[in-house]
Amino acid sequence: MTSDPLVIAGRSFSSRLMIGTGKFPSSQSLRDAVEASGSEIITVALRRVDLSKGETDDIMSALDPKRHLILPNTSGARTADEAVRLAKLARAAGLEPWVKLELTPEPRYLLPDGLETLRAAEILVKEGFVVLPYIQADPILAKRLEEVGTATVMPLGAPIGSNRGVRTRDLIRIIIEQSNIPVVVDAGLGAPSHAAEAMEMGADAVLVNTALADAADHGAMAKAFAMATEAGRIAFRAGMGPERDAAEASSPLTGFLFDSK
Amino acid sequence: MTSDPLVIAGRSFSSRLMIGTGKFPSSQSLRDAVEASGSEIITVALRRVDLSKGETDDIMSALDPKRHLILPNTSGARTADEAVRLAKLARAAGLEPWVKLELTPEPRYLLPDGLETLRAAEILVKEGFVVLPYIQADPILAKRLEEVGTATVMPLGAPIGSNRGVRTRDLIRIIIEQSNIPVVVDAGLGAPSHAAEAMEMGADAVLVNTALADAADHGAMAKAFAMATEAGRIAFRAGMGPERDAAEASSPLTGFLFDSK
Amino acid sequence: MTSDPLVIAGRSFSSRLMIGTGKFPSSQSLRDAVEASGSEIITVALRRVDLSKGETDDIMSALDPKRHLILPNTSGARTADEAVRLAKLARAAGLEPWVKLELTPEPRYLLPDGLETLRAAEILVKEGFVVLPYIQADPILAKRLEEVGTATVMPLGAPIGSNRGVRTRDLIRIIIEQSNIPVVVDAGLGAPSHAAEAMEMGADAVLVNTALADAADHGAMAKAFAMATEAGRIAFRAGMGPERDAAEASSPLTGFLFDSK
Amino acid sequence: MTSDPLVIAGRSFSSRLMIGTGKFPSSQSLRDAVEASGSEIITVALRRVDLSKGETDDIMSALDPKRHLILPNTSGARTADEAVRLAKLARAAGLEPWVKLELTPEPRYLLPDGLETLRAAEILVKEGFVVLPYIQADPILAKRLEEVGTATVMPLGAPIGSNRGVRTRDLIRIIIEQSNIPVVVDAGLGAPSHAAEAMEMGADAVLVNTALADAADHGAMAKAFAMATEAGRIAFRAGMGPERDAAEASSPLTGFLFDSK
Amino acid sequence: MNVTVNGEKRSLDAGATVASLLAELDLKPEATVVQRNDDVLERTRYGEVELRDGDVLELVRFVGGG
Amino acid sequence: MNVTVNGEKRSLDAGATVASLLAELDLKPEATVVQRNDDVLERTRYGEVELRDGDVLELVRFVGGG
Amino acid sequence: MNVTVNGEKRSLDAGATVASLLAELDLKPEATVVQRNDDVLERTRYGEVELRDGDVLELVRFVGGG
Amino acid sequence: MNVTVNGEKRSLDAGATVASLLAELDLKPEATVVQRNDDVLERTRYGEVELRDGDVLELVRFVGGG
Repeated sequence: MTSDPLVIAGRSFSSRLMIGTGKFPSSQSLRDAVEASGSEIITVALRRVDLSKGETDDIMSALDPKRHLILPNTSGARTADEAVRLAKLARAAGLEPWVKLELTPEPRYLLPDGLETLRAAEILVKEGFVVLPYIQADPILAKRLEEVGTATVMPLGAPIGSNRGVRTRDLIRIIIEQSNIPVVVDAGLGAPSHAAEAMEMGADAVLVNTALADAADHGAMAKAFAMATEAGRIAFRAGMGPERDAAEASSPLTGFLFDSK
Repeated sequence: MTSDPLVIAGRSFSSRLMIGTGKFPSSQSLRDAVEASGSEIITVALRRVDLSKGETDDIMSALDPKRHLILPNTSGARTADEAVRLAKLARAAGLEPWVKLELTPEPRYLLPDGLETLRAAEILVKEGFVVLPYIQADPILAKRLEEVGTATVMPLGAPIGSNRGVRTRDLIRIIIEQSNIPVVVDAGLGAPSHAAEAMEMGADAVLVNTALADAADHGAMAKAFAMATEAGRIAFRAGMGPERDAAEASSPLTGFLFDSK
Repeated sequence: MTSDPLVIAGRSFSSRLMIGTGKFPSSQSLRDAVEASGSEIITVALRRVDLSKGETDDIMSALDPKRHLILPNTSGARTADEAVRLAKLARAAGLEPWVKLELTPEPRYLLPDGLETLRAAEILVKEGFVVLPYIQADPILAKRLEEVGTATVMPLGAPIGSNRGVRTRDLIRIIIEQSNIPVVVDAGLGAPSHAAEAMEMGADAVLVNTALADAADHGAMAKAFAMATEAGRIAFRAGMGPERDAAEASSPLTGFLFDSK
Repeated sequence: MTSDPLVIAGRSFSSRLMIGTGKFPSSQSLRDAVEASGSEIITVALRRVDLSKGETDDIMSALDPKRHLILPNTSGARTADEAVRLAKLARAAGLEPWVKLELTPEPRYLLPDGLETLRAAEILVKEGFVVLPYIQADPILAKRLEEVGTATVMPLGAPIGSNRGVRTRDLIRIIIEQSNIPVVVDAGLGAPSHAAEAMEMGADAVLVNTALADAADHGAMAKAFAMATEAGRIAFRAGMGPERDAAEASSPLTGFLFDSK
Repeated sequence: MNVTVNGEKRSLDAGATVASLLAELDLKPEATVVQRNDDVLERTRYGEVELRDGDVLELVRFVGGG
Repeated sequence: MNVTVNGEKRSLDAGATVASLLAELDLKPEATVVQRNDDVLERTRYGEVELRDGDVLELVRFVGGG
Repeated sequence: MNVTVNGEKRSLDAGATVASLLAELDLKPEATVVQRNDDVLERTRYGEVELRDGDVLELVRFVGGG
Repeated sequence: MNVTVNGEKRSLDAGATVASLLAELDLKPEATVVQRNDDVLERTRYGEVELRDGDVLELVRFVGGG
């Protein structure tokens, strides 16, 4: 698919599957997923060191800055101000000035706060960040973010980790129709068929994490999502047929034997 | 996936995507689809020559008996007797004794007639045919067919050519749970995500035709279905996570910055 | 709705909600449901007396033959022969020659066996019974039953007691379109909205049991189903609007204030 | 249902169906719908008189301030400021200080702008209005509005006039779970079954307009919605059974005849 | 004499009737359907009908069902 | 004198009142809301209120809406 | 002589073979299946098989189907 | 001297550096981001930077996240 790159903020990527690195049972299982996914954009979070634990696995050892754009998220932030500070800390720590803007004040469903997200996006764009905001499937908000200069919008299909699929399809469809920046469907994609559906609808990319971490075989599941994401993209470009109410014969309805004239 | 072959009647296939050859605009577009699909089981129909037309394209020229199991269907048959005669004619014409048993008396929705299908299946099995019956998603009928010795059951996802997807999922799930023979989801699959969903549910294979013929780029769509079918199978074997009502954080819910102790 | 009676086998009913009498925690709760439902067709089953228990509640005491057509089902029958014997026994016991033909060989999903059902229907029709067969949502079978003279067809929305709603809607729609006898959606209706949906699609009636027995307040739930069933029927006759992809303003899009010309 | 009133801003209503008055073909058809609906809260819009037309039907003649709370909407407003001016104009014109806050900057899908809506809500609440805001199904925004003191939230099921039903059910469910003020499902409800579903989920009320105006028989459709809305409410309070994966027999699974011991 | 009732063997005194059997089993005649050797008996005749050795009886009733 | 009515310029005779304007426009006073230079007028005063040169009027009414 | 081909009556010269019939109809032998009075003929014998008066022939081929 | 590390008070010997603190806490310098009084320190300078009484330090690292 190199003939059909994903372009974000002027940068080209051949993979349209982004993955998150949370909840993997081991560094090895994460490495397997990263490898099999072929992903080029991989998210990480920033957290305080737990002083009681001392040294632990270093997530970064599973990633290769040459092949992977390491995309820090602002998870944990409850306000625009906190999100901005996290983004700056990640940049200061040596990452590129890209950020997945994630502002989820409420812990049960972890739904993003549109107002704070918009506020933070304005600040971060001015500060020179490439901003990829995680949002609810709100077409009006998506437009506002595009206007303030975010690089993408990342509407959710369903709550984070719910594996429920593209439940917001009616609204995602509208966002895709109206957007001039890449639309990345994030959160809730629990099966390769969900990723394929999002791409068939015309999404530019998808982001998956929980479905990979949930799998018994992490590498295999990552491969499956990579294939399904590409399949959905190819189908979108190949031009899909319409849904029909009645049947349409796939075998000819004429020339039957046993008819005498 | 050669480590995970599809086995029908003792014969192994590495592809789990079967395709039909109807409604393609040209021999070339069919050749492109056959090639890109990687399919090893390909259906054809039998029809009277149209004497008024004289010579026309020969469908068989697009197929290679060495690489493809050419599976004749009994489309056009309205009774068990007609279906049996068509199967025998196909065999006499030099094809292997395999048949996609298709008995659709009603032209608007082309739904299969369970009674006639069961009757024909009993006869054909006795005659030594490998029988792959196209059926509605009826778990009781599926069991009956298994008992009379069909090689698979092929329940429909939606009416032929409707592109509506796996609308019968509740019943397909039961058929898969109860079946001891391969379950091939046939008819109605209009998008790669539909094929992936069927495979994720545990179907052994899928059959697609209209969605390929409908595409603007036939080869690309065939490739997309091949990838999605394999992706769905890999995901099924890799062990998928459960659907959840609430969110499950993909980033840690501890170690937030800005908290003082 | 007396201006719009349900007519089965030449007999008119003003209620389009049929109810079953199974699984109620007490005779009183059943009486409440019967009363509140306003149903005129009420199903019962035939079972051997449990000699170890001696006398128990008599279900019939909750029913009034003057107001209710008591409709015996053939539950428990696994073959056409057993179903016929049960129907005759019920008639001999003094009920009218009406029977809900129910043939469910498999206990996990209790799906009806189309072949045995058709066979039993032919016999019972010849014997002068008014036959209401419980079937899977198979339009071809529905036609066959109509041809042998059943008074209705009763396709399922989902497995008995599953409360899943009209999962078979694509096929129910076809059955309704093609049927010349009343279509009664039976089984799986777990909420008033499910009953309303079936009626809006053009079903002639619905049958509900588990959803009533499951309720905390049986009488209230029966009333709710009665209202929703009638609401769905009224809407079907009142002519519903089409589903639209985009919005259609309900307030005028002209005459806005603040515009100067 | 007078034992179960809908209470908004301390005022009780016995009907949980609100209706809009747009797009009716005649005053009479509107009168029929108003009458049959039994609604006590009825929305209207404010528009400039069309000077070229002169006198036209007066919508108010179909309404009775004694029986109906006439609820002006702010349709046409594109900013918080315009919405506030419309609300004040309606109040100055003699209506009670209640307003359906509706801010839809984009004409194709008419989706509400959350930011402007929140801004306008804060102002109107301070000005002493009872504010009923029309919003997308955004649980975070719903909480923000509750915090600024709106009397309800009115999340959409689908775009205005689309008749698509409760497509946002996953999010509506969350809003209902988290809300301390009445939740009114507004927009997109095209069938009585849609209204019933919303009420079964625990919504406090629904608002319908297009589905009534679309009907061939406006009065009958209004009656159908009224019945379905009440049915859904009754079912919600009566305690509904769970959805089940397998069947649960409604007839006993013991005491079958034909078994010998 | 010996009869079969709902699949169970049972011995009864000579002269037993359907009515006496139901009474012995503590069953209401008006709620019980009796099939004897494939014939369904009329309720009004339960008192008269004497059972014979080898009779096969099905005592059946209507119960709640969907 | 000149006034603006619903965004349109319009010239009226001196002494014109809201009531006379509505009559000229064939509009029912009881169904019409009149805003004059940001003040909404009470319906009872339509007869008294004389219009002045440069007045900006919005004549508004309630219509069907959802 | 007269034969029936795909349901149509047709008269042929004496001595006509399957091969000559196919040629006359401009049909490729290798793509055409021939059933004659319920027997399917082997392709290799098309040249030898002489048709007889009253023969009922079905000329069939494989076409695209799902 | 006393410093605050990740919200916890802590007393260190005079002359302690970031590097010595990390060593004491058994943390890899290359995996740890250090913010001191709102400035993020360059990793290369961990050895030189001496801590001062009252310093507020955030020791942060990248972890798995979605």
